[in-house]
Amino acid sequence: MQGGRVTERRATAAPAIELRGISKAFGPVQANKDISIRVMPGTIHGIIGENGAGKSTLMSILYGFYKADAGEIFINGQKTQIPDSQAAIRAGIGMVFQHFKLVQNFTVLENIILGAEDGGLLKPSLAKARKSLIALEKEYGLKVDPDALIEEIGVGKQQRVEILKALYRQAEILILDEPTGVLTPAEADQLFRILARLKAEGKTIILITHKLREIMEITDTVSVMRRGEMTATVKTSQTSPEELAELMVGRKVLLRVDKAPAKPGAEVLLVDDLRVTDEDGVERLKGISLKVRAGEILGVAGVAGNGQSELLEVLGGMRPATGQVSIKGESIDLTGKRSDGQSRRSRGIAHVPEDRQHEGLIMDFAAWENLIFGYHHDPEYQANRLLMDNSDVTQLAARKMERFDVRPPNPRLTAKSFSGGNQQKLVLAREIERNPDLLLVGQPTRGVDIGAIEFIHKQIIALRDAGKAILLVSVELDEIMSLSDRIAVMFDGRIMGERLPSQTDQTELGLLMAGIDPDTD
Amino acid sequence: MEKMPKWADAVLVPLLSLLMAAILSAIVIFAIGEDPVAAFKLMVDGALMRSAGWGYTLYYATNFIFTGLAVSVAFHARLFNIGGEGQAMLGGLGVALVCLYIPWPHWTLAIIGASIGGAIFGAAWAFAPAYLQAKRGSHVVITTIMFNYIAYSVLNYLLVNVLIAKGSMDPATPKFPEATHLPTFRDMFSTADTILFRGSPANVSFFLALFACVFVWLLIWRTRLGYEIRAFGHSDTAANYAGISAVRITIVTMLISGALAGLMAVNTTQGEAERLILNPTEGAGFIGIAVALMGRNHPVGVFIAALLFGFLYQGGAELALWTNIPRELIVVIQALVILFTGALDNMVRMPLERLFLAFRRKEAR
Amino acid sequence: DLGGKFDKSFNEAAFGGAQRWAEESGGAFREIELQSEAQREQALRRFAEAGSNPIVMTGFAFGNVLSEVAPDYPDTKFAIIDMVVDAPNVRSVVFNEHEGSYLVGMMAAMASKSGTVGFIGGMDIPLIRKFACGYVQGVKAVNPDATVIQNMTGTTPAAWNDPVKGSELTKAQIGQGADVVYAAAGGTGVGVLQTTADEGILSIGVDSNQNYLHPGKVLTSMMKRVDNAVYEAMKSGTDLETGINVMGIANGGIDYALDEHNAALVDEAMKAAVDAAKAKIASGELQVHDYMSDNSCPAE
Amino acid sequence: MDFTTLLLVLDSTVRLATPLLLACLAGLFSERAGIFDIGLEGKMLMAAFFSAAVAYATGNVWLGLLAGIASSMALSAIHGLASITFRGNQLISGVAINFLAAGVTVVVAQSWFRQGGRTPSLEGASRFNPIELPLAESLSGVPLLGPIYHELVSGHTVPVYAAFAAVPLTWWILFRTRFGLRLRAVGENPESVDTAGVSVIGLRFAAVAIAGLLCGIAGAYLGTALQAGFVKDMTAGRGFIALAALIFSKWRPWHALYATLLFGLLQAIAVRFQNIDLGGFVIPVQFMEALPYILTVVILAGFVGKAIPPRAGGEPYVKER
Ligand SMILES: Nc1ncnc2c1ncn2[C@@H]1O[C@H](COP(=O)(O)OP(=O)(O)OP(=O)(O)O)[C@@H](O)[C@H]1O
Ligand SMILES: Nc1ncnc2c1ncn2[C@@H]1O[C@H](COP(=O)(O)OP(=O)(O)OP(=O)(O)O)[C@@H](O)[C@H]1O
Ligand SMILES: [Mg+2]
Ligand SMILES: [Mg+2]
Repeated sequence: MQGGRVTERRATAAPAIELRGISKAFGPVQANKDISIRVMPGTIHGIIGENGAGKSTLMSILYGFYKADAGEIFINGQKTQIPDSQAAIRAGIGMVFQHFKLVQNFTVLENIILGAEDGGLLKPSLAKARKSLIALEKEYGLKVDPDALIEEIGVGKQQRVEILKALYRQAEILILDEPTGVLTPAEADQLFRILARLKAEGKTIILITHKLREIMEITDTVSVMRRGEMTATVKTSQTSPEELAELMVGRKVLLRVDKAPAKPGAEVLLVDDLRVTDEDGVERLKGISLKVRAGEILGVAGVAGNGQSELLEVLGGMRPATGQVSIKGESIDLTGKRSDGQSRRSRGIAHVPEDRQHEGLIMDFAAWENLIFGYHHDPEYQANRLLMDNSDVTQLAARKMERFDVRPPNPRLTAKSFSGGNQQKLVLAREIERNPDLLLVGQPTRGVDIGAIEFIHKQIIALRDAGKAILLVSVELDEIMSLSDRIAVMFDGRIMGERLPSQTDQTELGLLMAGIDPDTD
Repeated sequence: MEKMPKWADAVLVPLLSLLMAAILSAIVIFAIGEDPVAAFKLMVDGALMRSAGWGYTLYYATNFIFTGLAVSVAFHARLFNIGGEGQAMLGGLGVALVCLYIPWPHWTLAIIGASIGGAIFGAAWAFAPAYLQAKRGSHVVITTIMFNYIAYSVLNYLLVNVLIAKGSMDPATPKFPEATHLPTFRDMFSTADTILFRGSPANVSFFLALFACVFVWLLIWRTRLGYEIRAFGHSDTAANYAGISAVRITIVTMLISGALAGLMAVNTTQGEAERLILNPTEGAGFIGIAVALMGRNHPVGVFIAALLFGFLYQGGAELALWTNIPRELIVVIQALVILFTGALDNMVRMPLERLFLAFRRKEAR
Repeated sequence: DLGGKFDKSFNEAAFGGAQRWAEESGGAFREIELQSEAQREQALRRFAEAGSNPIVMTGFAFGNVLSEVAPDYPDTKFAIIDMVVDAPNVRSVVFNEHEGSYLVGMMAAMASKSGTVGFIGGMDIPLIRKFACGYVQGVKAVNPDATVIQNMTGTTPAAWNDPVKGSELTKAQIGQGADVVYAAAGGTGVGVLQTTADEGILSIGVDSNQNYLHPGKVLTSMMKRVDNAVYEAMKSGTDLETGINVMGIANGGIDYALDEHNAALVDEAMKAAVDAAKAKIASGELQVHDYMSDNSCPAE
Repeated sequence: MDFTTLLLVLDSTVRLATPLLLACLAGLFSERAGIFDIGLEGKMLMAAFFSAAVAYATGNVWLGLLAGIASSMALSAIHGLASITFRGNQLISGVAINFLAAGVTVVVAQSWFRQGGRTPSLEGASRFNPIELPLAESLSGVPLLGPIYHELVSGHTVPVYAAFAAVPLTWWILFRTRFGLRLRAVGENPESVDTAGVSVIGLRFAAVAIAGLLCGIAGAYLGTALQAGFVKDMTAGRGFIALAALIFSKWRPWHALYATLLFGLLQAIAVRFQNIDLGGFVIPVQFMEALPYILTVVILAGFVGKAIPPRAGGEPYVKER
């Protein structure tokens, strides 16, 4: 699959960027494994891949932010050492990070000159920057007020500042890490016009994104990353969104989950016009309405960052929201004192959070302690009115671990000493064993290997068959396809559409996830 | 997977840090022209080789147990309570008021009353910093520092203007009534023909401190509250997931911490001075930080570290008594212990981790 | 007492007495300087147990502790200065500081050109008010219209050791017109004397002879012969006479200092007047009011 | 209060505010770069001792000043090592430094001078002496302005003028130079500096060193100008008042001047007047002493304008978890 479609090396020009055998590990996590890539000058090269695939890491290495463990970098055919960002800037590389590296209470101008000042005094630097800013603004239509504070301008403007920063440093190679994640469609369109303009001037651009539409629209070539490895590089003109969707989310082995048809019962969860505004004032949920019945699994598909996390967090009591949510006909509090994880649990809602390491588990707690996390007030776990019954809980834990095939089944080990899959089984054991009316599950198999995935899927189906309602959020399309009885696709804080798994395919869902409704487009 | 075994982190790291602090201390003693070995012998002789020496060592240790526990409880919720000093001062006020204004029939009742008084006043002094951290995000470190100074002024004012004994030149309260006096170790352990712990201030509140150790151990590792405190301390995002209220845990933990610091006054104010004096804490609140750091926030560790500091204090007093080494040497040692076990612990941990990783790899092969 | 051994004043006087005894007799003495209340008792007991005899302590703050410790060591003799402790093995030495303060008050009034003189006390306790009261009486005896500005450094033992505050208070008094300032403030006095010297006015030292600190700038010193008291106590050794020992002008326990450092400042008339008063006090003809006898000062 | 008293109180305010101001600016540099510094007290104390000791030994106050600065910067280096290099807890490191200074000064003083942990009194050229500004004497007759110039402006020691000059200088460095821009950036968002290719560690060490320098001057002022020698614990909490002033000023140089002058005034009043009688209502001196701390808590609580510290403050810069 790979070989045939890799861009052929042009004899005339050396590639603007060539990476050879780049590897990088963060402690035990292998973020990049022996990655090689070649980008020709004057092209736009896309990189896609699921969360945690290692895209940002790779680009940060190119920009000198991280140091690679192994590998070589060639810029315009020259082997180049990039020990820090200064070296990258000197080599003509500019990068717009996924999380902007701006100083919030500095002005636009100050941010632009930071690190690229002329001389020890600021005044001349600022004056010079102001001049070239006006020039750049004219040239590319990148309008920002040079004297505005970063914290006072929107994210779209902040991104322009990052781009201006790179251009001010006369970058010939521009890396953009998920630039449209934070932009409105109009802003994104404008960004693409600017990118096209830059390309026309002969600049080289690397664009990281999850959105297939963008890849198709603007890139010349595209690479796909998966679990730290580069799995394919193809010419955009020779591929299709369907193929890319498959490359991005597909597995070599598609899992078949044996399950009986659902026998949906009464409505358990009813959500109406749910809205969430985050700490930065960005509206994350823009009026979500859905329902889940007993004995069915509603799968919520979508690219990360489109509001699925917030949906789960609101339902799990982790953040306030407006709108109506009722469980078994009784409405629940979405704000105030009575809206927290404890109260949700008492209403029969169990929650397997997306981030098991930072939310679902306390990594320094022993397994047995983690197995009562959130339920620690349950009378069953107390020895008397004052003390908890640790030995009893430990024994209970050992049995649960046995049942959920946690390896090793030693309840005294700390959570961090288990592998990812086993950590996930701990969380599932805890939540499913409570026999809840509604189970919220986020990314149940992220970073988990195939054997464990199968086991986890079986447990979820078993709970469904016991007549419980399940809301499943996953970025893995085949997981959604194989588990769900109904599928809702989220995009930009809204439900893009609902499908039945029997009447759709990955392509259609992939397009919905990218914000394209195939029925209307 | 942990980079090194738990025991290494809990025992080896503090031991090595302590060793480095000890070596540097020896160098300091040597540098001021004294003999470190002789000084150490003198300290051991004065602090551990006589029952009265033990009486002082345990007296100081009692203070440090309370303040060390206070710091550790807060640490479990990842709160850094530097306010032990002020909380203990206010605890002294609570103890004094209880002892002076309530006519106690017997010390057994008085110690209960005084403990409650000290704990409540200490907790009250911790409340404002706790509330401000929980509700307004003002850093508890800075506010507790400020509250230490405010406490000193409050105590100063009350002793000079309100509580001072009539006709006395000392800014101190009158002596507490006879019935509130606590039995000392001498009263408790001397037999008819051998007097033990003669004149030393160790008293029954040492057992109160032991009781506090057990209490903290139960609280942190056996109760739901302790479970929530630890969970919140390890991960506030996970605590949010589990529905553990950050505000509640912050305030409750600081109240417990302040109460423990306040309890120290039972030992100093009711047990030793038998009146409230101007500087009833003598820096014990700060030593609690070192004790907690060294004791790895575990009551057993705190107990051992408190004994060590008790020994240092008594030994240091002996040094000052019989040699030209000033008592401040102890402050230097204390500083080095805090520095190495608290701030420079990575200096020991990092190479140790590498060592363990390398060792394991070799083993795996 | 608190304020440090080398406060150039009270504690240093005591230390000097001990040293004199050691030099003369070839005996050895142990000394300890205490930083906190809690160490007092420990130090006393440790010295007693180690066989030190007698044990001399300076400062009223020992009173409480000594009354508890003394009965435990009936064979050890104790001497305490500035405080009365009623025990069979304790000698309590108290001084008539008001008498000496009266003398230096007279000198201050005579040396003052502005008619305004100052007093800076240490910790605000009756003992220091006793100094102040004697001083005021002396000033008024010479110049009934004179103004005496009084300040206390503080209300806690820290007041004995706060040269910065001493210096600031001196500047304040100078601002109010004082041209002679009497410092009865332990280590704080160092700051007072320094500032008066810097600002070119006169000061009066206390306890030790402090004239030498700033020659030609210190008018005189009110000498409280703590050194003599310590010396005597040590010299008599185990035969130390117990009971209360009042030291005043009559028995040489109190005096004012005259030496080469202040000779130029004290003219004949001044000396004559002061010596006359001194004789009268010694003979009992002149009674200086003692503030501590009734906690009030008639002269103010 | 008449005019002369007022002048004298203000004069004393200037003297007492000087160490606070220097220490506050020291904290400002450090914390603006993202390194919390509760060791101001210790650094000042250390400098107070070594400046007095060396000034006594050499008879030259300038050598004393250098020694004070060097000792203070040595403590800064320890703080940097712990909190920048080894990513330790900045607060614990600060606590340790305060203890270290409290202990070392007395131990060394005792060992060198055997005077119970103090240095001998300094005289003449081993002290900073007040300097008369030109025309102070001749202008003192001019009504109002004359006495103000003579009493208040003239007649202070070199460090006082240095401290006041340090305010505009600090402002200029922070807001008008490249170094200042980067320093502020590293305290707000070290990644912004790192991705701009500037060394985060280098900047932070520079900031900590400047803090050491300023604390060194503050300490030398205490030991050789405000007083004539070192006494145990002579900083008496000034480092913490400076810290309070830093919060009070919300990490801004000119406001630091105002805050330290205010706190200096409170100290000057507390020094002069034991209790202040406001017609029947007596303000005890202890209240005046505690007021800086109380005000700071009020500010921290956000009731009077919120004090937002530099965003990256207190956090070691860790790139790879
Ligand atoms: N600074 C770091 N320290 C430790 N681990 C890291 C660090 N940065 C990334 N990782 C880990 O490396 C892996 C790759 O992360 P990376 O950010 O490169 O993924 P990505 O493909 O950019 O994902 P996303 O689409 O979510 O941005 C992940 O497992 C991540 O947790
Ligand atoms: N993030 C991590 N931090 C520390 N140790 C880890 C980490 N991930 C894995 N380990 C260690 O490595 C071992 C193997 O981990 P790995 O994730 O490769 O297991 P696995 O075979 O994939 O199991 P699973 O199927 O459960 O994911 C684990 O048992 C654990 O001790
Ligand atoms: Mg990324
Ligand atoms: Mg795995």
